[in-house]
Parts: sequence; C-alpha cells; structure tokens
Amino acid sequence: MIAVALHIAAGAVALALLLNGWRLLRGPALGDRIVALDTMVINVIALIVLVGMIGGDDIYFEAALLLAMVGFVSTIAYCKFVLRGDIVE
Amino acid sequence: MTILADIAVTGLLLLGASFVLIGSWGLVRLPSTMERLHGPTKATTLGLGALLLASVIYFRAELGVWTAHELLIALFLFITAPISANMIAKVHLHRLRVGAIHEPDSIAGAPPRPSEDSDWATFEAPARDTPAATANT
Amino acid sequence: MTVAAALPALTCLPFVAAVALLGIRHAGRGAHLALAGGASAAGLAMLLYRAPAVLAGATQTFRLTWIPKLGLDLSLWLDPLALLFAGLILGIGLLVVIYAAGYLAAGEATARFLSFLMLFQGAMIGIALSNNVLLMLIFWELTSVASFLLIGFWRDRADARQGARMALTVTGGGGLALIAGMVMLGKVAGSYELATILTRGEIVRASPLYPVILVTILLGAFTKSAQFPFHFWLPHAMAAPTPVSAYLHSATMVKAGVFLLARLWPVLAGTGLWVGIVTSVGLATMVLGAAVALFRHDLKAILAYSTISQLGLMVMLLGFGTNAAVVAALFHLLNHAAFKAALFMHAGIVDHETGTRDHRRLGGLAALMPLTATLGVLAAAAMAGLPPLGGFISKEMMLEQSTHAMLGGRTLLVPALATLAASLSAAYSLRYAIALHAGARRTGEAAAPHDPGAALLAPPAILAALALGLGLAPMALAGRLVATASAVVTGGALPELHLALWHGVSAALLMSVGAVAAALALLRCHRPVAAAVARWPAPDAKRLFDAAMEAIVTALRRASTALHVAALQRYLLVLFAVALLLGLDAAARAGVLAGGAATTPASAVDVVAWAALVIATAAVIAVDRRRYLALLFVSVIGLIMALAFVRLSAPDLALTQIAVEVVTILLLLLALHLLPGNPPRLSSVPRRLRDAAVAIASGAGAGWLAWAVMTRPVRAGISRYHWENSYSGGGGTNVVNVILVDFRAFDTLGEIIVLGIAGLATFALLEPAARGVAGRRLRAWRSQDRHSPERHPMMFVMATRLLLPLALLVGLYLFLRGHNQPGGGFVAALVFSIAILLQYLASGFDWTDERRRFGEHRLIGLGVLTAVATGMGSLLFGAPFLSSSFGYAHLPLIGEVELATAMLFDLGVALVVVGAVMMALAQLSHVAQRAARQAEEEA
Amino acid sequence: MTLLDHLLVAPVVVPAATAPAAMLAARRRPLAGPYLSLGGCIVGLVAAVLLFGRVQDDAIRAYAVGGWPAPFGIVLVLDRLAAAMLLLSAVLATMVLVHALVTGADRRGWHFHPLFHFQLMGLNGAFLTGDLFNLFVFFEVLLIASYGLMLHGQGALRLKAGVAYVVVNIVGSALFLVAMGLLYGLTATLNMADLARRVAALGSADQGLLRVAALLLMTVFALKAAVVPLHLWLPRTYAAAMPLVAALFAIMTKVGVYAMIRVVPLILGERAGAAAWVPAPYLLPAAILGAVVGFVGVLVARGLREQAAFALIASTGTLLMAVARWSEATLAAGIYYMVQATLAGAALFLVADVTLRRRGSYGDALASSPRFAGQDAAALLYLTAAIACVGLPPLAGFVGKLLILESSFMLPGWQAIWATILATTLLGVVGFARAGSTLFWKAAPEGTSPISGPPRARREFAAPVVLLVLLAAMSVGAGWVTTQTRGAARQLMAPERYVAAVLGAPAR
Amino acid sequence: MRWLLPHPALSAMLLIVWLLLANSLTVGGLLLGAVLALVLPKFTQPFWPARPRMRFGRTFVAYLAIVLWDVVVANFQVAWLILFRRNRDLRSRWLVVPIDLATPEAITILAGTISLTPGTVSADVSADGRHLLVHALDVGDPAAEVTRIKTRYEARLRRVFA
Amino acid sequence: MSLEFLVASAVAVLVAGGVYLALRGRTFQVVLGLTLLSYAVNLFLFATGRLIVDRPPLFVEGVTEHADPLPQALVLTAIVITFGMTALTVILSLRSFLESGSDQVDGRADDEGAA
Ligand code: NA
Ligand code: NA
Repeated sequence: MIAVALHIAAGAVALALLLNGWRLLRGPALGDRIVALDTMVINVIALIVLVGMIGGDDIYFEAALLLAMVGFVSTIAYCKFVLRGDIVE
Repeated sequence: MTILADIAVTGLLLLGASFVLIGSWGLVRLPSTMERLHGPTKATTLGLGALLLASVIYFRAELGVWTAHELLIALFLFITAPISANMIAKVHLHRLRVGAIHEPDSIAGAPPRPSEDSDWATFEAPARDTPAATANT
Repeated sequence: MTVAAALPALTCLPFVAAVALLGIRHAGRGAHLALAGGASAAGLAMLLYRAPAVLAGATQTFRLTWIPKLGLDLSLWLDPLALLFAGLILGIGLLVVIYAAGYLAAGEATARFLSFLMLFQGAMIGIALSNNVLLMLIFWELTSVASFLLIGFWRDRADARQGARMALTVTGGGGLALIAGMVMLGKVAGSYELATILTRGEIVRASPLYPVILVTILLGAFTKSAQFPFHFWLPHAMAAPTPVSAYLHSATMVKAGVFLLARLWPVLAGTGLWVGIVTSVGLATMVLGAAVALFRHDLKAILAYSTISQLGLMVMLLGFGTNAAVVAALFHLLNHAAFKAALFMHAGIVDHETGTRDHRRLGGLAALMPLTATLGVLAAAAMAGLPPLGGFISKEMMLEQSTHAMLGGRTLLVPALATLAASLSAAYSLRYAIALHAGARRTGEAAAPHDPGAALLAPPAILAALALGLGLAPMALAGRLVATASAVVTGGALPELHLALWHGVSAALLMSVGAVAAALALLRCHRPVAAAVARWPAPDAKRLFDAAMEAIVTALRRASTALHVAALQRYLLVLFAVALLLGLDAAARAGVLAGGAATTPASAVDVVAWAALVIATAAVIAVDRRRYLALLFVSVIGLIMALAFVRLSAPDLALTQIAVEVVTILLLLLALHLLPGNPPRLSSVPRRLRDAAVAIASGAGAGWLAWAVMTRPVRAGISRYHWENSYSGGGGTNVVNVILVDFRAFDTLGEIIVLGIAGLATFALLEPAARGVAGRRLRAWRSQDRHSPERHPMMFVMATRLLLPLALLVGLYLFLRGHNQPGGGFVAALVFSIAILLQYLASGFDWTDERRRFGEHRLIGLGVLTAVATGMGSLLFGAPFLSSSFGYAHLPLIGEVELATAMLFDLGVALVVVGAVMMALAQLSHVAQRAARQAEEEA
Repeated sequence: MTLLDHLLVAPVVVPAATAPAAMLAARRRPLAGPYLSLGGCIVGLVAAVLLFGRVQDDAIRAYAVGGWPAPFGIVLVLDRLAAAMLLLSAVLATMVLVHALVTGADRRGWHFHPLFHFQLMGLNGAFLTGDLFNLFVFFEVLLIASYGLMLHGQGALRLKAGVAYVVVNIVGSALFLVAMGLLYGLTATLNMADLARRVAALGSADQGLLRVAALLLMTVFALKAAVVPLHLWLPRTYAAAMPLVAALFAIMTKVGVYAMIRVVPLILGERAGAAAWVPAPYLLPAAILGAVVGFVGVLVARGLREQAAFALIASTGTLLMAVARWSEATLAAGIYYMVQATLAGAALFLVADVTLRRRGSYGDALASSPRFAGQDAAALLYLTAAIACVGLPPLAGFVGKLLILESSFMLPGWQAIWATILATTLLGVVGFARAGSTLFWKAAPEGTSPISGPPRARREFAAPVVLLVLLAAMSVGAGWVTTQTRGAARQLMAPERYVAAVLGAPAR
Repeated sequence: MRWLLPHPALSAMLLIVWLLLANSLTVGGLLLGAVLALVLPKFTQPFWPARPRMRFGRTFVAYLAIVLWDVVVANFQVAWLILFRRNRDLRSRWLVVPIDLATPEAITILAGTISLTPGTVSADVSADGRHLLVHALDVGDPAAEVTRIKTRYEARLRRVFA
Repeated sequence: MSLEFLVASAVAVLVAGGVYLALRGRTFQVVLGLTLLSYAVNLFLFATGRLIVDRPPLFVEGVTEHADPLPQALVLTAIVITFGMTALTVILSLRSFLESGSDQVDGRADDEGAA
C-alpha cells in the first residue's frame, strides 16, 4: 500500500514540477517566474524525501535539508536583483 | 509495521502529494502574480509537511529508526518561505509601480497607501529609527 | 706546443680574441687593434710553425669526443689543403687588421668591428680545419652570421642593413641546404668524419641519394661563393667597410664554397652530373660576372663582379674534374686572394682619400698618390692576367684546361667562353687601372689626395708584391703548397707541377693574347657600348630581391593575420571541429559500439525530470540574450542535476551541487548587474546555423559516447579497493569522502589550490578595478532600470539573523560527519560561505564586512598551509606525504571519538573554500562602491 | 623510507607551501614575500638537481602518496624524463623570478609570488604524476595560476586576450574530463601504468571507444601544446602577457608535449593493439604545419613579443616532428630540442622585456626608435636569442635540429620533416634578421623625440644572459645532454619498466 | 551571563537543532551541542547585536499552536479556492494592517505568520513601520480580516514581546 | 525508457546547448555555455561509473553492490574546479568589459560588428 502511495505521491510531485515549469516558461511577469522557480525548489525537496523513502534510505535527507536552507537564497537574490540591481550593497 | 502506521503513512503521503500538486496547480491557474503567490506559500508548506511526517512515521515503523531531519526541513521551510513570498511580492509591487507589468486581470489592483505621510518600504526607503531601519544596525 | 693542442688553439684563438675584444671595448682602439692583430699573427705563426711538417706529408689531427650520439666530434686536421686555406685566412686577416687601423675613423666602434672580424676569422679557420662535416657546418653557418654583422656594421645605413640581410638570406639558405647534404652524405658514407668520408666516394656516388646530396651541397657552395644565379648578394655586400670587403668578400669567405668543392672533390666529383652542373655554373658565372664588371662605375662594384667572375673561374676548373684543373684552381685561389684583397684595399684608399668611389669622377691619381697607384696597377695587372704576374700563370692554366673540357658534347663551347671571360676580365681590370690613375684629376676637392700612411699602404703593398712574386717565382713561393694541396684534393699522388710564366707557344697562350687584344679593343669602344648597355633594361637584383621579399612577407602577413584573428569564437570552433572530426574518424575506423549490459528502467518521475532538464536547456538558448531569464533556467538545470545525483546514489554530489548552485547564481547576478542591458544579437543567421550544426553534432557525439560507456558491462577496477579499505584503512564509511581526503587527497590538495588561486586572481582583478578606466566606467555606470529605494528589507534582514547561527551549525554538522556520512569540508565550507553571504545580501557590504573576523587572504593561506602541513606531518613518521592516520579515543562521559588526520586536512579544505568563495563574491559585490569611494577620495 | 625518497614530493610540496607562506608574509612585511619566494625557488632548484642526480642510476622510482599502493592511490613517478623536466622548470623558474625581482615586475600587480609558485607546483605535479586524473588536476592548477599570471600587470589588451585564453582552456579541460571518463569507463582505473596494462587487454569491441578516448586526450594535449590548428589562442595571449610571464609560459606549451610523450608510448604504445600509436598519423602533419605557421609568424610579426610567441609555436612544431615518429632516437632528439627550445623561447621573451622596458613608448614594436641605453647589449642578446630560437650554431638549437634531422633520416616522411625544418629555419633566419636589423640598427627618422624614462639597471640583463649561457652550455655539453635524453627516451620506449616500477611484478 | 549567553533562546534552539541533526541523544552529542550552542551565538553576536526580549511562556506555546492549526486550515481553504473557485469569483484584496508592534523581530514574526496562514501573504511594511501590506486571496470583509489578524496574532505577539 | 538513455540524451542536450552558447559573441552567453558544458561533463564523468539506484557508496560490511564511489569523487573535484574557473571567468570578463566598454568576448565595440 505504502509503495503504491509512494509512487502516486512521486508522480503527483513530478506533475507539480511540470506545472511549475510551465509557469516558469510562460511568465508573464518576472514575479511569476520567480515564484515558479521557488516552488520548484520546494517540489524538488519533496521529491528527494520521496526518493529517500522509496529507497528506504535516510541518507538523502541532508540534501533536502540543505535545499530547504539555502534554496531560498537564490530566490531572494533574484528578487533583490530586480528590486535593486545590486544584490549586495 | 502496524496497520495503523501503514494507513497513516499512506494517508499522509497522498495528502501531502495532493497539496503539493494543488499548490502548483494554483500557480498555473490563478489569474495574476499576487494570487499565484498563495499557492506555493501555503499548499506546499502543508504538502511538504505531510510528506515529511509520513517519512518520520515510515522510517520509525519500517526501519525502526527515528529520523529527525524531517522536522528540521520543515523548520527551515517555515523560516524561509515567508521571506521568499515577501520578496516576490515586493518585486511585484515594484514592477507594478514602475510600469513594467500591466495586469488588467489582477483582481486586487494596485495597493492602497498605508497613510498620508508614508508609503510602502518598497517605494520609500524606511526612515531612520523605524523598525525597518533599525533592523540593520 | 704539442700537436694535440695546436689545432684547437688555432681554432679557438680568434674566438677568444672576439670575446676579449668585447670585454675591453672601453679601452683605446690601439689596444683593440693590438689584440686582433696579435691574435691573427699568433695564429699565423702557429700555422707556419706547423707548415713544414704538413707539407712534408704529415697531416696533423686532433680529436675530442663531443656528441657521440650525433657523430659530431671536435675533429680537426691540418692537411695541405687546410694549410693553404688557413694560411690565406690568417695572413690576409693580419693584413686586414693592420689596414683597418688606418681605415677606421676615430669614433668608430673598433672593438665591435674587430670582434666581429675575429668571430669571422675563427669560423673560417674552423671550416678549414674541420675534419667532421657536422663540425664544418657549424663554422659554415657562423661565417654567415659574422658576415651579416660585418656587412651591417654601419647600421644606420639602409643599404648596409639590406645588404646584410640579403647576404644572410642567400648564404644562410644555401647553408641550410648544405646541412641536408652533409647529413645525408654522412649517413650514406657511414660517418661524419671527413677523413672517412673521403675514402668512401664509391659508396656515395653509387647511392640513390647521390644526386640529392650533390645538389644540396652544391647549393651551399654556390650561394657562399656567389655563383650564378645566387651571385646577386655579393655586390650588395659591398656596403660593408672596405676591410670587410677585402677580407670576406674577396679573399676568404666567398672562397669557402670553392674550398668545399675541393674538399669533397674525391667523394662527389667525377660523375657526369658533377661536371655538368659545376662546370656550367662556373662558366656562366665567370662570363656574366666579367661582363657586368665591365660596365660598373663604382669601384667596389667592379671589384665585386670581378670577384664573382673569378670565383666562377675556380668553380669551373673544379668542375672539369681533372687533376690539372684542380691545380689551376688552387693556384688561382692564391693569386686571386692576393690581387683582389690588394685591389679592395686600394679602392678603400682611393675612397678614403678622394671621398668617392665613382669611377667617372676619378682620374689622374698616379700623379697625386704614386705609391697607391703603383700597387693598384700591379694588382689590376694581375687580375687582367698580364705577365709577369701570378694571375697570368693561373689564367694560362685555366685556358689550357678549358681546351680539354667538354660541355654538352661541345668541344669549343668552353674554351670559347673561357676566352671571352678572360678578355672581359682583362678589359675591366685595365679599365680600373687606367681610368683611375691616368688622365687628368677629376675630383674637385680643395685638398689634394695623397698617399696614405703606412697602415693603409703596407697591407696592399705586401699583397701586390705577393701577386708579383707568384708570377716571378711561383714554384718557390707556392709550388710545394699547391702541389700537396692538389694531391689532397684529387686524392692521388703529387702532381708534376710546372708553374712558370713561359710554357712555350700553346693554344692557351694564343687565347690569352687574343683575350688581351680583344680587351684593348673593347676598352677603345667602351663608351658607346657602355651607353648602350646603360639603356638596356638590366634587371636590378636588389630591387627584384627586395620586391620578392616584400611580396612574400606581405602575402604571408596577410595570411597569418587572417588566420590569427583574435576571435575566441574561431578558437573554440576549431577546437570543437578538431575533436569532432577526430572522434568521427576514430568511429569510422573502428566503430564505437554500444555494449550489451542491462539497462536500468526509468520511472515516470525520471522522465519528467529529464524533460524539465531538456526544456530548461532549450529555454536557456531561446532566451540567451535576456540574461536574467537564462539564469533562471540555468537554476532549473542545476536543480534537476541535484535531483539526478540523489536518484543515482550520489548524496555527496547532490549536496555539493545544491550549494555550488547557490553560490554560482549569486556570482552571476553580481556580474550581471554591472553588464550592459539588452545587448543586440551579434551573429548572422548562417553563422548561427553553422554553430547549431556543430553544437548538435557535438551533442550527439557526446551522448553516444555516454551511451556506449554506460551500456558496457562493469569491470572490476580500482574503486573496489577503495570500497573495501575505506573503513579499515581510511577510518571512514563515506567512501567518496575517504577517497577525497585520503586515497586521493593529493587531488584534493590540487583542487583547493585551484580554488585558492581563483580567489587570489579574482582579487588581483578586482582590486584595481576601482581605479583608472574601469573605475571611471563604474562610476559613470547607471542601471537602466528604475530601482526600489529600499536597501535592506526588514523581514529578510531579520530572518538572516536567525539563519546565520543555524546555518553555521548545519555546516559544522556536515563537516564533522563527512568522513562517515555525506558531507565534508567542501560542502560545509560552502554552507558557511552562504550563511555569511546571506548577511551581505541582507545587510549590505559595509555592515557585514566590519563584523567579519577573518580576511579571505588569511583563510586561503592558512587553509593551504594546513592541508600541506597535514601532509608533511606524515613525513615525520617516515610515512609518505599525505599518509593519514586515525584512531578512536575513549573519553569519559562522551565515549568513543574518532580522531583522523584526514579531518585536519579537510579543515584546510574548508578554510580555502570559504576564503576563495568569499573573496570572489565579496570583492565583486564591492567593486562599484569602491570605485565611488575612490572618486570621493580623489575629489 | 629515507629522506631522500621523500625528496620526490618536494617539487610539488615546496612551492605549495611557499606560495601561501609568501602571500601571508607579504601582507605583514612587504619585503618578506619576495625573499621567501626566492628562497622557495632555490630550495626547489636544489631538490630538482638532487632528483636529477637520483635518476642517473636509470631506475624508475614510484612514490605512493598517502601510502596507498598503486594503482589505488596516487603515485608520483620519477624517471629520467620527469627529472629532466623538473630541472628545466626549476632553472627556468629561478631565472624568471630573478628577473622579476630585478625589474620589479612582481610589484606591478597583486599576488605575483603566490601565483608564481602555484604555477610551479602545477608544472612539477604534471611532470611527476603517474595518475591521469591527478594530471588533470595539476593541469588545472597550472592553468589557473597561468590565468592569474597572464593578467599580472593588467591593461585592457591583456584582459581581452585573457578572456579568450581562459575560455578556450576551460573547454579544453572539459574535453580532458570526457576523454578521461571514457578511459575510466573502459578500464576502471586512473593509474597510468595500470591503464597501460588494461588498455592492452581490451577486446576488439572496445577499440573504437578507445580510439576516440585516445584522440580526444591528444586533442587536449595538443591544445595545451599549441599544436596547429589548435594554436590560435597562443599568439595573442603570450604577446599580451608581461614578457617575463610569457618567459615562464615557454614551458607551459611543453607540458602538453610532455603529456603526449608520457602517455602515448606508455598507454597507446606497441601493446595497445589496434589502438597502438593512434595519434601518430595526425601528429606529423600538424607538427609540420606548426613549424611553418610558427616561423611564418616569426617572419611577419609586428612586435617582439608576438615574434617570440610565434617562435614558441614553431619550436613545438619542430620538436613534434621528431616526437611524431615515436622511435627512441627521434624521441631523444625531440626531448633535447624541447629543453633547449624552452630556454631559448624564455630567453627571447626576457630579451623582449629588457628591450621594451628601455624603449619607453616605442615598446616592442618592430620599428625604429631613437637609440636607448644599453642598445648594443640588447642587440647582442637579441641576436643570440634569435640564433638559439632559429637553430643556428653555436647554440643548442642547432644541435637539436641536427639531432632531429639525423634521427629521422629514412623514417617514413623524413623528406617532409627535413624540408620543413630547413625551409622554416630559413624563414626564421630572415624573420629575425629583418626584425633585429630594423629594431636595433635602424635609427629613428630625424626629429623623433628621444626616449625618456627612468634609467634601467644593467642587472636586468642578468637573467637572459644566464639563459643564453645555459643554451651555450647545452651545446658544449651536448654529449652529456644527449646521453641524458637518450636515456630518457629509452625508458619511455620500454614502458614495461615504468609499469613494473609502479605496479611491481608484471601482470599475473 | 549576558556576556556568555547573548541570546539564550537562540542557544536553546541551537542545542535542539543540533540534537535533531545528530539524530541521537548521547552524552557526547549533548556536550558538543551545548558547546556549540554557547559558542555560535557568541561568535555571531556582532551580526545580531540587538537582544529582543521574549517570553517563552504559555502565550508563546499557545501562539505556536494556533498558528499550526491555522496553517492546516488555511491549506484546506486555499486548496478549495484553487480547485473550485472560478477566477472571476475570487475576491482578491489588499489589506492594510496597522501594527502596534515596535521591534523588527516582532513585526517579522507577525508578517511571517500572516504569510503562513489563511489565504494571506505579507507583501510589505510601510516605511514608517506602522502598517503591514497584506494580500488576501479571497476575503469578503477586509476590515474583519484585519481585525482577525490583529486580535488573533498581533495581540498575542505583543504579549510575547512585552 | 532506461535511465541510461535519459542520462545519455541529457548529456547530448547539455553539450549541444553548451557548445552553441560557447560559440556566441558575448561573455555572459559564453559563461552560460561553459556552465552547461560543465554540467554535461560532470554527468558524463559520473556516468562512466555506470548508473546505480539506491546504493550510495557508504561502506557497509558485506555489501558488494554499490554505486562506484570513484567517479563521484572525481565529479566532486571537477565541480569545485569548475566553480573556481567560472568565478575567474566571470570576473575576468567583467573586468575586461569595464576596461574596454565592450562585453564581446574579443573586446570589439558593438558598432564594429561581429566577425
Ligand atoms: Na592516506
Ligand atoms: Na554591490
């Protein structure tokens, strides 16, 4: 049961990833694209967790942890670039 | 593994995945940037939260180990997600103000001014001694 | 002095003098002249001391092993031929030095001049004495160099520079051909030792390579001896100071070709090919040179062309291939050296005294400078082949030999042309002597020219006397020498030699008389003929040569410039194309086959991730000029890469990929800010199509290679050992980490140094960017976009306050567990860096920078030192560099703790990474502000 | 292990420690950096001399870094060729460093000394390593250090040239990784000795992939060596760099050649089956083109540095003609030529440096200028360096060319080799003669303003003079030197000795 | 004590995070965690010089619980809106929330809470720090929503940051 | 569809994209091209150890099936080196632009046009 659920979940998250990709390609506003990318990061975290569960190995959680911790840095930087041009002032 | 854990894990997985998917679906179908921002910041937090919880239970029940990293993942997401949303909203406000985007279908339209003698920080640099300015001292 | 030491001493003496002259260049010119003259005299003395023994048949040899692998030994010998040539070089050399004492004006760089002259002398002695053909080549090329330097001595004169270059080009080129010929000769003969080669003529002449050997060697000889059609450089070499002309371009260097032909005569001569080429070239040169000489007006030009002609004579004689002709050639070699050197010196005196070398502006010198005139007339008579001078005898011999010669089956051709040449040379010689000395004075200077001092006068006088002596007492002066030398050349017994003015009435005498008569007739009608000749569109060799050189250089320059356009795109295109073509060629030859190993099924998620990657890549290209968007899509690719590493069992790689991605994006955004916005497209459609084709082909190739590798069955390799010894030998369970910090720590040391250098280099690039042009541009730079006034968004700032300690904690955690679980110094350091960079992002550069504890330089330096010192530590225990050790300590309360030196190494890694990353990003983020501040300071 | 055994890592470790130490020291006391730097350089030189002495017993020594046995860890291997290259790089580095200190060039930008020593470390590591990936790493070290050095002193032109140089080499590095990946995929090893064994054991189905890997690897080496047509990046890069830096770079192109010489006989030699000597047919035409393009460049160059850069391309082409025949004698000739060409190229760059520093605003353009201080000495040095580069007697270039001619006689393609060497020598002679007579002899037209500038010390001539004296010594001592190069070539052409030295007993 | 422990709450948090990271409860881990919990705040103190006073009492716990609950509810609400509400029926609004909190820490927590909970995102703070700009995805009565935010979250936070 | 095919085709796409961008005329595009190329190369190098799912190279006694750790270590080294090179390239091209005013790879001014 769990195995099926895991694969369904992974499929759903993958689908979500595609939807993010569509928004990223489509835009139209810069904000939309940044949201899409930020959401992609979160979805990739979900996928990493699911891959870990499917493999029965918690070894990948550090990757998810790291992504949760630093993934937003690029989002912020992209935003700051639009807002200020200079991301470090 | 107990049936209970089995059901809990399955349920949490499906729930979490659904929320993740719905959040991303919202990103696709909602009408303008500010609305789209709601999808990811909320749906995905719970979505991911549920998946993480499923993982905790799963590893405990399946492999007999307590994994706590899921909690940390959630913690970091709870800290960072509002910041991302805030910054993206600022981008939106800024682009709207400088006329870089025209969104007739944006339901909320342009934001109202906070008060007579002040504007939003994105449009007006915070004055000295305000909380926004003292943050950086 | 022992025999063994005499030959090298003889050879080295001039070189030593050359160097010594440069050493004492600040001393007076007297010292210079004394040194050079002393060296020549000493050499001559040494030679004369050895001469009797040599003439008696005792060839002296010296041999010192030099390069056995090459067959090149310092092998010298002194046989009669060498003695003849070396005597010439040293004798005339001594006279030239004396002459130069009078010739060179005060203020000329005598030291430099004489040094070059001595360099030349040494090279010539080397040619004469070499008993190894490779050794001879060395000296041969050196004479070209010395000649170049001497012709160009008056370096401010354009004709000197051009003449020097032309001489070097022609004789140097011939020298290169000679190299080929000599090496082949040595290879075919089985030795480079001349003495050995000379005994193997049969083998050489039988070799299929003989024609090539002959032609290449002749090229060397002909260019050096100014044979037609390579003769044209010699007249232009007259731009050299006259002592040089006398020495190099009449008496010695140009004779090196003749000497070489004589040297190799036993090996190369005797074939139809030899006779055909050598005779006809010599003959042509002789006639042509004489004809041209007749119509020149510049004294030195007349002498130069006459030299060409006389060299042709000697070459022709050697070409005949008969022993008697060889005797004639060698005797003429001596004669010519004497009278031609004298004539050059004479011309120099005339030039010196009258200030002109133009034949037409000179006359009546006999009255003004009788001594000079006497020796000039004497030498000219020798050149004209008039009795009772030596020139007469050798000319007679030449004419006599010509009657025996056949060329192309014609018996009369050679004697007829030889007589023509003889009459022409008599004509120009007489013209030289008469026009100069007879008649009225034509120069208009106030001060009358007069006989110069002894230094200028004595050397040509001695030479003229010699020219006379060679006619009056040839057997006494040169009989033995010429006979023994000829015997060496022909490789036979001593010839019966009768050098005398009178041989009775012979064909040669008749020809000779006829020639002189014709010469007188020619001179009588010289003026109209000269006028006719002057109207002739004679080809000017210099202009042709220069034009040809310029055309060649221009064409080559155009080609080279077109090829070496400074275009990165071309460099890359060529690189891709080469790789592609080589790959295709290899595949076409051997077939790059896919293997048969089982593949791993992909899940739907895999396909989705793959699609995301492909689409993102396509998007990067599609939006490539909207850089910001392109960057967003690059982020997607990075994300998928991390996901792929997770999926494919590479947790360490996933961690690294995630962290590096963030830092890279920050870096690119920082740079993007300072780049101009919305650049126009640069390349045309065809160009883009071409690039796309190359790109697609490269991609397909790389993809196929990847497929071919992955579908091959796995081979047991070295990583099995890593797996098995990771824990037991390296003390860690994370095999990747143990490889990095232990098995292959040496790689990692290099890797962090790369990073450290990147840090230092970026600092070196950015530190000065605030100044100068870059600084001005930075100050003038304004973003085209309108920006929000808010610098430090509050929520972000507050979040970073909390995230800094948290991130540092996570970083430490990753660092500490890296040896056993995914993590390690590199990722940890990236996390540290990102944590600090977050502060920069949120709170700005100044705020953060003043709170930082460690400078990047120190981090990088200490990091590298830590890693190196850790590696060195093991040397103390006698173990190899970078040997690790680990142990488990049992601490109270805490329990078992692993201590590994690899951790210390990893600490070094982390320090460098933090330092380098911070250096690059912090410096970059700060550059614009510093430029602004610099402006304030300057204001 | 004795201390003498550990000496083998010194060429890598000494500069690796000197670089950061010099940097840290310089930040406290500006003079300490250069002194430390020079000290480190001299220690390196001593080590190189000692190592050169060690290989005289003809033994090949392996040093297992970290104590891990080959092929599992990284080994450094010292054979005659490696020792010779180490010595060469140490000598060259010392002279360049002395020149830098004498002329003050090290103060013209940031971090000269650390970059210099890291560069040295990269070079020495590349010469010593017996591991393919480690070779890549050291390539990267020496490249990135060279980027830094190339930009030393900066200026717009240098920066522009720098971008192209860096990018092209990064792509080259990517290609290196692909080639190495292929080899690893085929053999599952990185150790070069182990590769030699395993490549020999590959089946016929793997030959195509092996060929591709080999040729891609050679492409990378050829790019580093500036083999035509992959040389395009070099002229502008070297001409734009400070001449003193370019002088050090003279050895960088030779690293590419070294890598070929190291890898081909060992891994792609006789035993490699169908892939034996795979690069050979491509290398000879490329080498011939290289000599032609290089010497044509010497003839048509407009500046001294550009001319020197083309001279390097020419020398690489010339020596590759010998190498491309892969026989013991030609290889020995090639090695001799390589060593002397490195010194000669460096000397030419240093002469260019001395000249252009004294010519003020006239720079190194091959045009007349007013007379400048020390012109005669510079002219003499230029003449000597040109003689060395073009291969005229009495310097070592001539011996080198003779060796190549003599060793290639009657080998396939020898006529082409001979014709090229002799014809291009003439091109070179004409080119240098034109350039030198214009630059040092021709006086500037009347009315040209005289050269102004600070007086230059005569000790600036020291480094180029020493290099030229070394070239003369290489010629005088050619008997001994050729014994050395022949010994090195013999070791190279007997790869089983190398394999045995690294892996122990022959394959089971 | 304040010298040693500039941010006691932060130290506690770090210790907990460390234990979660280590994923085990050993004496050694605890000791190391404690050391880090002491050292890191000290080390990073220059970056967070302010010492916000917070009370981690019952109010704080209650606040956390409420937020957690609201997050869950909000997710369902937003999911519903996304799935079933037509775009043209969406009552998307800007809300201007006047705030009484004074410290940036407190305002940030409030803004973060708003972003994590029902259909609202904190978009901006006013330059004078007195107002919060909130975007609501679907809200019928803006005033009521503002009041809800102020009473449910801000009031509690004021007590925490008293 | 196999993982091997996906990886191989991903390598192909990345190489194609990287080569195309590297051949463009502006420094930023070239940097992007190099980035894509380095992704491709890393993936390629990684793939030479073959693709193994769910068997990370963390030593466990008795386990014989695991991902090849060596290519992973090599890729890690390559990633680090690539980062250093990228940083240098970016900063160098920026500095070159600041010095010459042109962001073309060969420093030509925009009005000079493309070669
Ligand atoms: Na070790
Ligand atoms: Na900045």
